[in-house]
Amino acid sequence: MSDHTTPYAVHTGTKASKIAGVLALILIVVLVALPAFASRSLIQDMFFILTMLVLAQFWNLLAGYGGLVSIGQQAFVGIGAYAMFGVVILAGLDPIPAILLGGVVAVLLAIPTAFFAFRLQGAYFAIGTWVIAEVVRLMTSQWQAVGGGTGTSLPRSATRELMFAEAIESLFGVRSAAARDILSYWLAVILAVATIGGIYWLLRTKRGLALAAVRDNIEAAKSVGVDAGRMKWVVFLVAAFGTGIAGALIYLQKARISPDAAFSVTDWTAYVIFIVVIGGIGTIEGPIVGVLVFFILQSLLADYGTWYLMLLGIIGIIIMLFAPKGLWGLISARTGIELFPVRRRLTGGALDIQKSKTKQSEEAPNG
Amino acid sequence: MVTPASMLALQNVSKSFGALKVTDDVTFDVPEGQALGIIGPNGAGKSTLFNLITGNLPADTGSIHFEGRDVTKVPAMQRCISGVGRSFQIPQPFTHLTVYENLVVAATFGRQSTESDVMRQCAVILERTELIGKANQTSGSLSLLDRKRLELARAMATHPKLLLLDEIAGGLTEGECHALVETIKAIHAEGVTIVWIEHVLHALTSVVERLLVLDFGRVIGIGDPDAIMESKEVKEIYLGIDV
Amino acid sequence: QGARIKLGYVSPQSGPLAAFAEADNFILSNFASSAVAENFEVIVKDSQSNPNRAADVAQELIIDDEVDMLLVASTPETTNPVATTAESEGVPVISTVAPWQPWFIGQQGNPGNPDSWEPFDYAYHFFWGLEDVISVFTAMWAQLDTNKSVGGLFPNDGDGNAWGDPNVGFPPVLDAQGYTLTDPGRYQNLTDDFSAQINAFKQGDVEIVTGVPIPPDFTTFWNQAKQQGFTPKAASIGKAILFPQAVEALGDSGHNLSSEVWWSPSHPFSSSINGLTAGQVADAYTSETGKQWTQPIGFVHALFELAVDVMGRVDDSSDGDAVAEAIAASNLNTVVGPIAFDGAGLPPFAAPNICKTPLVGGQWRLNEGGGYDLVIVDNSDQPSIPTGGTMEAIS
Amino acid sequence: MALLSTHDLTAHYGDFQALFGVDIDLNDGETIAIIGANGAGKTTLMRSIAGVLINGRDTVSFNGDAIGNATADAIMAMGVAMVPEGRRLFPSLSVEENLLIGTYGRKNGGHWNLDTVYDLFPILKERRNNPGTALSGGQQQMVAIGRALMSNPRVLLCDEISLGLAPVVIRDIYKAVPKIKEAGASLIVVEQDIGQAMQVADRVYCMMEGRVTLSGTPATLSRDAIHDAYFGAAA
Amino acid sequence: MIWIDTIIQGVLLGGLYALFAAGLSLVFGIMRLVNLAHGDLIVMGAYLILLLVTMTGLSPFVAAAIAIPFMFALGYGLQKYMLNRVLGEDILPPLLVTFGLSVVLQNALLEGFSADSQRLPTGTLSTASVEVAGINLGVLPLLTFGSAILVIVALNWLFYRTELGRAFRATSDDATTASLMGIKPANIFAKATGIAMIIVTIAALYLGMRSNFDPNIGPARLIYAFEAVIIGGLGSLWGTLLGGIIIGVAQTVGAAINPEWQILAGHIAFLVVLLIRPRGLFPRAVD
Ligand SMILES: Nc1ncnc2c1ncn2[C@@H]1O[C@H](COP(=O)(O)OP(=O)(O)OP(=O)(O)O)[C@@H](O)[C@H]1O
Ligand SMILES: Nc1ncnc2c1ncn2[C@@H]1O[C@H](COP(=O)(O)OP(=O)(O)OP(=O)(O)O)[C@@H](O)[C@H]1O
Ligand SMILES: [Mg+2]
Ligand SMILES: [Mg+2]
Repeated sequence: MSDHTTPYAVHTGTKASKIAGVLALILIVVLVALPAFASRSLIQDMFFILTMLVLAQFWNLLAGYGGLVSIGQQAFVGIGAYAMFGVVILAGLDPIPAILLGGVVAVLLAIPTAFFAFRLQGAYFAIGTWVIAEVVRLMTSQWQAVGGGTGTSLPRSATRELMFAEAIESLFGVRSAAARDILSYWLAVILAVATIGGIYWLLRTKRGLALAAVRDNIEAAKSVGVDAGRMKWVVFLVAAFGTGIAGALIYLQKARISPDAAFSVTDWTAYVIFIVVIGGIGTIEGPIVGVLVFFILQSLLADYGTWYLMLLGIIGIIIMLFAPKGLWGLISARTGIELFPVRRRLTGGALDIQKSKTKQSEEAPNG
Repeated sequence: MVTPASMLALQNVSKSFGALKVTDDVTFDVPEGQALGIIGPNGAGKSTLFNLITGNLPADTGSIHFEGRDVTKVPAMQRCISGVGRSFQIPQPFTHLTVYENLVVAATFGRQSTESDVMRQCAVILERTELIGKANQTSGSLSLLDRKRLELARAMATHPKLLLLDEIAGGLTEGECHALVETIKAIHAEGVTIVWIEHVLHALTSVVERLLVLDFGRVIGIGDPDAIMESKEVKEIYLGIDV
Repeated sequence: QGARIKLGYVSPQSGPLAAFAEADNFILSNFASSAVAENFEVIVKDSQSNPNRAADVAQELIIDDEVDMLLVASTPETTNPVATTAESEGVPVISTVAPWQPWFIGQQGNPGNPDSWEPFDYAYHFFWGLEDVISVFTAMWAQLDTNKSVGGLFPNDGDGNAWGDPNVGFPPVLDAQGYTLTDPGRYQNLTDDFSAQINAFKQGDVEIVTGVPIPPDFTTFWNQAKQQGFTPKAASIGKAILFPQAVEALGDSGHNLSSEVWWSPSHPFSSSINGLTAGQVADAYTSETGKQWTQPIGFVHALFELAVDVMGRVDDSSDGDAVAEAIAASNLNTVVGPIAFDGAGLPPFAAPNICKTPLVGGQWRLNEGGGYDLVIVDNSDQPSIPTGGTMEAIS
Repeated sequence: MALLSTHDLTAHYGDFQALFGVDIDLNDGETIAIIGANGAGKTTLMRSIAGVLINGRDTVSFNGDAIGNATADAIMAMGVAMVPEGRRLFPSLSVEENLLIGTYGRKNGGHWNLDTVYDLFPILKERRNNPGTALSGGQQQMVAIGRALMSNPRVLLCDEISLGLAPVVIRDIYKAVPKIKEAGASLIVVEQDIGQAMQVADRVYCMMEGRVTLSGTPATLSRDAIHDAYFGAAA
Repeated sequence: MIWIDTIIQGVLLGGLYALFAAGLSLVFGIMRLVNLAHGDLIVMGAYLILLLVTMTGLSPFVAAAIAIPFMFALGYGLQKYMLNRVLGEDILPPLLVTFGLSVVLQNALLEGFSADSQRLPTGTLSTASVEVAGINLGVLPLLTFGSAILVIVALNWLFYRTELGRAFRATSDDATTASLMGIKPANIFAKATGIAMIIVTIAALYLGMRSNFDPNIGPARLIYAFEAVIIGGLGSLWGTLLGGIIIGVAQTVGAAINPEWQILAGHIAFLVVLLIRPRGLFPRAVD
C-alpha cells in the first residue's frame, strides 16, 4: 500500500464498447427517424425484428443469465395480448395504455407460475412451464367474451381512433393503417431500447454479478450472502413483464388474436430459443445477431414453406453441435470484441506499481 | 448451555446422508474472539459440520446458535449477512467472474453495501492475500494455490464475525504457509472468531487456542491443543503413528 | 393498358389444412393459361395453416407487393386474418370457403354482442351459411325415420363455436323444427377420447349425430362409438369428411356418412372464364392429377372468375374504393353458381358483404372396388342441382 | 521394462493445469504408493492412467503399448482396473450387481469371480441383495475393490481406499492386498496416510502441486524428507 | 355405471399415453435427455408402417415388426452421431437439437407424404368390441393397454434382469465410473435410444390404427407423454404407466363433467401431482 500511486478505481468500458455506445446512440436516432424516409414494409420488418429481439432478450435473461430454461414463455405473450384485447373490447380502453396493462397481467400470472415452477428442477422446470402455458391457453379459449377458441379482432373503432395515430397521420401524410404501423414501430423501438438498456444496466449492477455468481456456483453464492431464490424471482417476474408487454404490442399490430396463435409454443418460444441460441446464449449481443440471422433466413426463404422450416431446423442443430456458444460466441472468440462489457477492471494502487514493473522489464531488453 | 458470550454454539447436532451418519450428536461452543481448530481423519465429517454451521446443509436434529440467536432454520445467505463467513475445502470460485468481482459479490451482498463503498476494501483484501496482481483475471484460470487464497479473500470480504476456514494451508510452501499464518493471526487479532479445519498441524497449532477432534462424526476430544496432540487417540486415529 | 393487375392469393398450402389447397396449383396453372391471364399477375402465398402467418403474408402482399386485390380461401383460420388485415389496410379482398357466420362474426371484436357488429368496407365473402347447412341436414334427416334426437359434436374453434352458437347456430333452428339436441359442450381439437360424448348421446337416446370435428377427431369418435355400441342412424358431419381421403381413412365404416355439398361435378353451372361446366372442370382435374375431385376446386376457380370480372369493370385497378364498389356491384354466373352481393337470404347486418351460394346434401357411398363416391341425396333448397339417390340410414 | 509407465504426463481441467510432466513406473508384480497432500494431483494421475482423462498417445504405456489416448473402457478391457476415489458405487444396483458390472468389459475367467470375491470379503455375501449405498463406508469400499477385481486386472489402481474408514476397517481392507497380488495383479495405491502407504508399497512416489517431488523405497525415505516433499518444508 | 365406464375408458386411454411415454421414459431416465422429437418420431414410425403396408399389403402388425429393426438402427445412429454430442449438465443443447429434429422431421414428412391425413388399415379391428359386465370395451384399446403393460414388463425385465440392463442403470447413475467398468457410455446410450425406437414403433402402430395421423400431430401427443413420465418419476417404468393412467382418467372424468375440461383436466392432474410430489410419484433415490 504505497501512497505515491493513484487511488484504486474500477472501469467497465472498453474501447470497442465506447465506440459501440456512440454507434448505438446514432442507431437509436436513425431508428426513431426511420419512418420519415423508409417504406412501410421496412417499418413492418423492423417491427418484427424489434419485437422478436425483445422476446429473445427476455428469454436470454431467463435462461442465459438466470439458468431458468422455460418453454412456457408463450403464456406471457398470450396473456399480455389477451389482457390488452380484453380491456379494449370489454372496457373500451385505448389500446396504448392497455399495452402496459398486458405487462402487469403477465406479472400477475407469473407469480403463481413461479410459485409452482420453482419447486421443479431442470427438465422438470422446462416441461412444467410448458404445461402451465397450455393450461393458460386452454383457459383462455374458454373465455367466450373474447371469442373463445375462435379468437377475435380489435374493434375497428378502437384501432381507428388510436392515441397519437392521427398526429402521425398528419405528420407524415400517410393513411391510418400506415400511421398505426409507425406508432407500433416507435413503441417497439422504445421497448427494445428499454429492454436492452435495462438488462445491460441490471447486469452492470451488483445484481448482475450475483446472477453470474449463482449461475457459476449456487452454494458458494448463498455462502457470500446472495439470495439465490430472490434473484430467480426477480428475473422471472421481469421477464414476464417484458414478454407480456411485447405480446400486447405484437397483437396490437396484428389486430387479430386467437388462443392457438397467441399461445403458440413454436412462434413465441421455440423460434425465440432458436434466435438466442443461434446468436449466442448468455450475451446481450447474441440475441441481436440471432434475430438478424433469423430475419434474413425468413425473408429469403419463407416462401419455400416446408423447406424453409427444415433448413431452420438443420441450422439450429448444426449450430448447437458445432458452435454451442452461437455466432456471437464465434465472433467474440476470434476478435475479443465485447459490445456490452460488464467486466469490472480494477486499476490504480498496487496494480500501478505492478504495471510499471512489468513495463520496465519488458522495455529492458530493448534498451 | 448457551453462554451469552459464545459466538457459536452447537447443541446435539446430527446429520445423516441416507444410512450414513456423518454428524453424530455434536455439541460444542466457541466463545467470541476465540480461534478453534478442528482436526480428524478424512471423512470424519468436518466439512459437513461447516456446511451445517453455514446453512448450506440443513441439520437433521439439534440446534445451532449464532451470537446467542437460534439460526438452525435460517437460510445460508442470511447467516452470511449476519456474520458467518466461510471458505470451501474444494475451492468454489465464481469461475466466470474475475478475482476482483468474486470479492465484490461477497462484499456487496455479504455486508449489504454498495459497490463504490467496498471497492477499496476489496483491493486491500486482495493485497493482503497476495492476489492483487491477478485482480482482473477470471478466477477459472487460477492455480489451486490462488484459488485457496481466493477462498480466504472472499470469506474476508463478507466481513465476518465468525470465519470458517476449511483446509486452506494444504500444499503451501513454507514461506507461503508462514505468510498465511500471519494473515490469519492478523484477522484474529482484529477480533474475528475463527474456526479452522486443517491437516497442516503446525500451521494450525500456531494460531488456534483450542482444538477439537472429530471422528466418525463425533467429538472425541476438545481442549488445549498441546494436550490434544499428545493424546493417544489422536496419534493413532489421526496421525496413523503407532505409539 | 399499362401495368398488369396484381392479385394476391393466400391459402393453406402446407400444414394441417393443406387438403383444402390441394387443387390450387391446378387452378392457378389453368388460370395462367387462359386468355384473360395476361392482364393479371397472381402472387401466391402459403399461410402454412397458421393464422399468424396468414396475417403476415397478407401484410406482405399489400405492402411489399402492392397488390390491387387479395383473394383468400379455406377455413376461418385463413380467411379471417387475411380479411381483417385487408380491411384495416383498405385493400379489397374476396374470400371464400368458410361459412359466412364464422367469417363475419368471427371478425367482430365482441362476437357475443350483435349491437357492436360493424360491416366491412373492403372485405367480401361468398359461401353458404349455417342456416343453409342446418336446412340441408334436417332435410336429409327428414328422409329417414328417426326419433329426432340429435347429438352435437362441436369443437372449440371457429367453426365449432359458430355451429353450436345458441343464437346463430344449430340449437335454435333444431329447437324450432322439433329436434332435441344433446350438446355435451365444446371440446378441444385433437382430443383422444370421446367416451363422454358417446355416453351423453346414449343417454339422450341420440339417433342422429352432427358436428364439425376435424378429421382425426371424427375418426376417433366414430371408432369409439362403434366400440362402445353407439350406432346412430345418421351422421351428418361438416369438415371432417369433406375429402375422399378422410373418408377412406375410416375403412369401411365411412359408408353412408352424410355431409353438406357445396360443389360437385353435377352442379349445373359453368365457368365465366372458359365456359367449362362443373363436370368438365372436375374431369380436367382428375385427368391432370389422377386424383378424385374435391369441393374446393369449384370455389377457388370461382374466386378467380370473380376477380377477373371485377377488374374488368374498374378503370383504375389500384383504386381500392372503386374496386370495392365494383365487387359490391357484381352479378356473375360462375362455376359455383350466381354471385351477387344483393343480400339475398341474409340478415341486414351481413347483407353488404356476403353472397350466399347454393348448398345441397350428399352421402358417401362405398364403391364395390373400394373408395367412396359422394352422392347428392337432398336438393330441397336447390332443385336445380340434380340428386343421385336418396338418403339411406347407416346400417 | 516396466509394466505400466507414464512419460511427461500433463493434465488440465479447463484453464487449470493439474499435472506438470509426471513420470512414474510400475513393474510387474510390484506395488507402488503415491502420496501427497490434498489437491496434489494424485487422483488426476489415476484418472489419466485409467483413461478418464485423455492425453497424448505416448504419455502412458502399458505392456509395451502406447495407451495415453485410449478411452477408459478400452484401457479397462486391456486389464487396468480402477477403484475410484470415493467408492462411487452405482446406487441403482445391488451389491451383487455392482460386483457383476465389473465384468462387463472384460471376461477372462481368471482367479476372481463372485465366489472368490465373496471369500475375500465374506460380509458382502450376506448383504448381496442390498442396494450398494446402504452399506457402511468400509463395506462399500470392499464392494468397490471387489468390483474392480471381477475383471481380473493386470494392474489395479486404488485411489484412497482407506478414506473415511476406521483404522480397524482399513486394516481389514489392506489385509486383502497380498491376496490380490497373489492372484497376479500389480498395484498402484494412492494414500494420504503415509504410514499405511509405507507398509504396503515396494516403492513410493510423493507428489506436490502436480509434480513428483520424491521417490524411492520406503526404507530409504526418511520421515523428514517425506515431510518436506509433502508440505514443502519442515515444520 | 357411466362413471365406471368413464374411468375404465380413461384407464385404457392411459395405456395409449403410457405407450407414447415408455420410450421417452427410457431415454429420459438413462441419459436425462429431453427428446422433443419423440412425438414426431412416433408419427414417422406410423408413416413407415403405412409405407410397408401399402407396398406389400401386409397387416399393420407384420409391417410394424418389419419396421422395428429399421427404427432401432435409426435410433442408434441418431444417438451415436448426434445426440451424444450434446448430452451433459446443461439441458438446453439437447432440448434444442431435438426441437430442431422435430421441425425437420415434421416438414420432411409433409414434403414426402403431404398433409393428407392417413390411417393404417385395420379392417374390423378398429370397431370391434367385447362386453364385460355390461360395459363395452373396444378390442383395439384393450390391445393397446395390453401392449403397454407388455412393453413395461419387457423393459423392466431388460432393466433389472440382464447385463445390458445393469449397464444401462450403471451408466445412468454415473457415466464416468461406468466407463471404468469397460462400458462405452456412447454405445450404451445409442442402444438405449435404439430400444426406445422399438417402443416408438409399437406406439406408432397403435397411433396409426386408432385414428388419423398427419405429419403435424406429433407435438400434441408429446406433452401427454412427458406428463406421464414426469409424474411417474424419473426412470420408473411402472410409474410411467401409472402416470399415463392418471392423465387418461383425469381426461375422461374431466370430459364427463364438461368436454371443455377434458384436456385441461389432464394438465391440472399433472400440476397437482407435481405440487404434492415435485419429483414425481416414484422418484429415484439419487438424481
Ligand atoms: N452431499 C453428500 N451426500 C452424501 N454423502 C456425503 C455428502 N457430503 C459428504 N458426504 C459423506 O459424509 C462423510 C463426511 O464428509 P466430510 O466432507 O464432512 O468429511 P471431512 O471430515 O471434511 O473429510 P476431509 O478431511 O477428507 O475433507 C464422507 O463419508 C462423505 O462421503
Ligand atoms: N473436475 C475438476 N475440475 C477442476 N479442477 C479439478 C477437478 N478435479 C480436480 N481438480 C483440481 O485439480 C487439482 C488436483 O486434484 P486431485 O483430485 O488430483 O488431487 P488429489 O491429490 O487426489 O487430492 P485429494 O487428496 O484431495 O484427493 C486440485 O487442485 C483440484 O482442485
Ligand atoms: Mg473436508
Ligand atoms: Mg484424490
